[in-house]
Amino acid sequence: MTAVAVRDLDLDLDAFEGPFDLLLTLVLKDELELGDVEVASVVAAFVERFAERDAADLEACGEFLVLIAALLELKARALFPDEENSPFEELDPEEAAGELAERLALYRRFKAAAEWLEDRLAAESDRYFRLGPAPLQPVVERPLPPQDPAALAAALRALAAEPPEPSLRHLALQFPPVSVFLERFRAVLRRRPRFVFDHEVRSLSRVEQAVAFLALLELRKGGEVKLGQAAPFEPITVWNAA
Amino acid sequence: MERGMSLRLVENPVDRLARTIEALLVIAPGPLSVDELAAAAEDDAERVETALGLLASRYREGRSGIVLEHVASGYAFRAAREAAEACARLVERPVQRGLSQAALETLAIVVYLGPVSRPEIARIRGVAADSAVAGLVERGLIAEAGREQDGGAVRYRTTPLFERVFGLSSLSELPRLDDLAADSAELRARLEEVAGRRGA
Amino acid sequence: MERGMSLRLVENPVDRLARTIEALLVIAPGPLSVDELAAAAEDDAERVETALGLLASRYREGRSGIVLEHVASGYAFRAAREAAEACARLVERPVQRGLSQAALETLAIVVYLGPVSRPEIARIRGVAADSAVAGLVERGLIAEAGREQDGGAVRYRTTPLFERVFGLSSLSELPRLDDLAADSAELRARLEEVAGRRGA
Repeated sequence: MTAVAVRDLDLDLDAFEGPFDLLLTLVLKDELELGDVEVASVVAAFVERFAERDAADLEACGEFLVLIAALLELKARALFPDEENSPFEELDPEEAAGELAERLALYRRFKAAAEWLEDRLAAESDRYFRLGPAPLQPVVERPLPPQDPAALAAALRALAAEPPEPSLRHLALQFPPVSVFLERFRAVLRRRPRFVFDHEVRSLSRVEQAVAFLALLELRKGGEVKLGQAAPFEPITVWNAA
Repeated sequence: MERGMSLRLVENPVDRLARTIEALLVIAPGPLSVDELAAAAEDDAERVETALGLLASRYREGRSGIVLEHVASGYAFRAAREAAEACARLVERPVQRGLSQAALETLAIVVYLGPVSRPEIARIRGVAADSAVAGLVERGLIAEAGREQDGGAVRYRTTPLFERVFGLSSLSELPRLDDLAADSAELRARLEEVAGRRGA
Repeated sequence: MERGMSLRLVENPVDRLARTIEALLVIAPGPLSVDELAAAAEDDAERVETALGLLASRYREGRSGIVLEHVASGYAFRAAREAAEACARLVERPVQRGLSQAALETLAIVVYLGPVSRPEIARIRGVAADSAVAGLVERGLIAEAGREQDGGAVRYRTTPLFERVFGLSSLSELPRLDDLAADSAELRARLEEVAGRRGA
């Protein structure tokens, strides 16, 4: 599978149906809410496609990993905007890979369970029963015995209680801070009106490239830069929008 | 025996229609007219009436616990009279001891902040309040109290029955929540703020 | 004739109990357990089961338009399958129509992990579960089951209607989650194996 195949990867998600390439474009243009995109389904689609092929290059995998990592980070930041205070845990790559595999496996199980339910529903489609009370049935009163007003006060107190801290264990993959790249790109744009993204990140690791891509999306979202690309997966040119 | 076998094989078509009508009546939420039965069974009204006659003799008092009843709006199954006491024991189940968590929260919001609308309740609870509100209205503990503004959402307040059930001679006897907020506006603001952070 | 008359007068007491059970089942809004039937009929559970056996042979597919079904940990009447088309013309099946993939996955998570909250569902599916949960609540397939803790998220569980719609006699009929898909070690091994082959 080449980069072209990654681009053409067909997705059938709740929020989006079409090639992976178009998904990325829509996210880039702020036309698709990342919070609604099931990243796990994208990964599952890729793994299935990958397993079908006899010959494939690891370039495609790398390409995919970079893009999916950027999507994940962007989504995490959308869910927890206060990045500086996010208690992201340190995880070594081995642990992170294990956790990712576990999450994927869990999700696959529930996907399989959903399929089982769907089949069951189809098999039961000729079973009809009455919903609700029988006709000619007098309405039954449901009297309540005396109640304690203290229960009402307790219920409201519970609603006013501070919510527990949300667990972030599921977002435990560690990335270098996006702010590093935000500052770096801003500095570059102070020196010259435009630069080619791919040249700027060529020497970086895959993970760093992913975060850099994310920083680019953030700058685009904030209206600081304009992006141009001759065709999907061609080099991205970045202009200062100010 | 031979004869019996062949008779079963060449089934009387009215028997089949009668079974279809049994099926329709057992799932119907209300009485069905001859025309409604004929339309659903895709058969003609006259044959439906013949089949209903067959069913009336089968589902009758003394012979079956299910009785076919003809009321103004059509036909429906009901329980036989001989089973009336058992049916009464079934429907008059022991009174429920309390309210569900969803009902209690909804009621507490109406009591302390009322009148409030369903969208306001949903915002504070973080989940839709439709069925909880409907349940409390059905029990007579809350009632409609006008709309938010022209064309706005319906608001709810508590009823005199609520005060009786909770042993209050007036709402001023409710346990105080002074430690949470000075007045109901402040309480509402606090609840909405917490709900916003609870997210979900 | 004389003989037949006297036989009818000295009725088998199980027949009378069976008629009472018919009456209870035809008015019940949902499935009734043996214990509920026994309590309402003021009879013992063993005899209720005998009577249910009698009714099961009478109300079965092919013989009657009404079918006695063991479902959702209880017994209920439903329409015979042969009348499904007529039933479809009479009523819609709003509960089952158009359950999206998101709804089915959310339902699967509630079935196996319930009571479970929206944030927990979102964590497993990787997307916000708000609209899927709201849709399932509206259909009556899941319902609120308290909160995680004070101020915590509302948790959900499946309803008896869920078991009924999916024709499960109890939740134990569901396949074991572990049997449904490869476990994480297996998945990881497969990923590594594929990667190794590609790399070679």
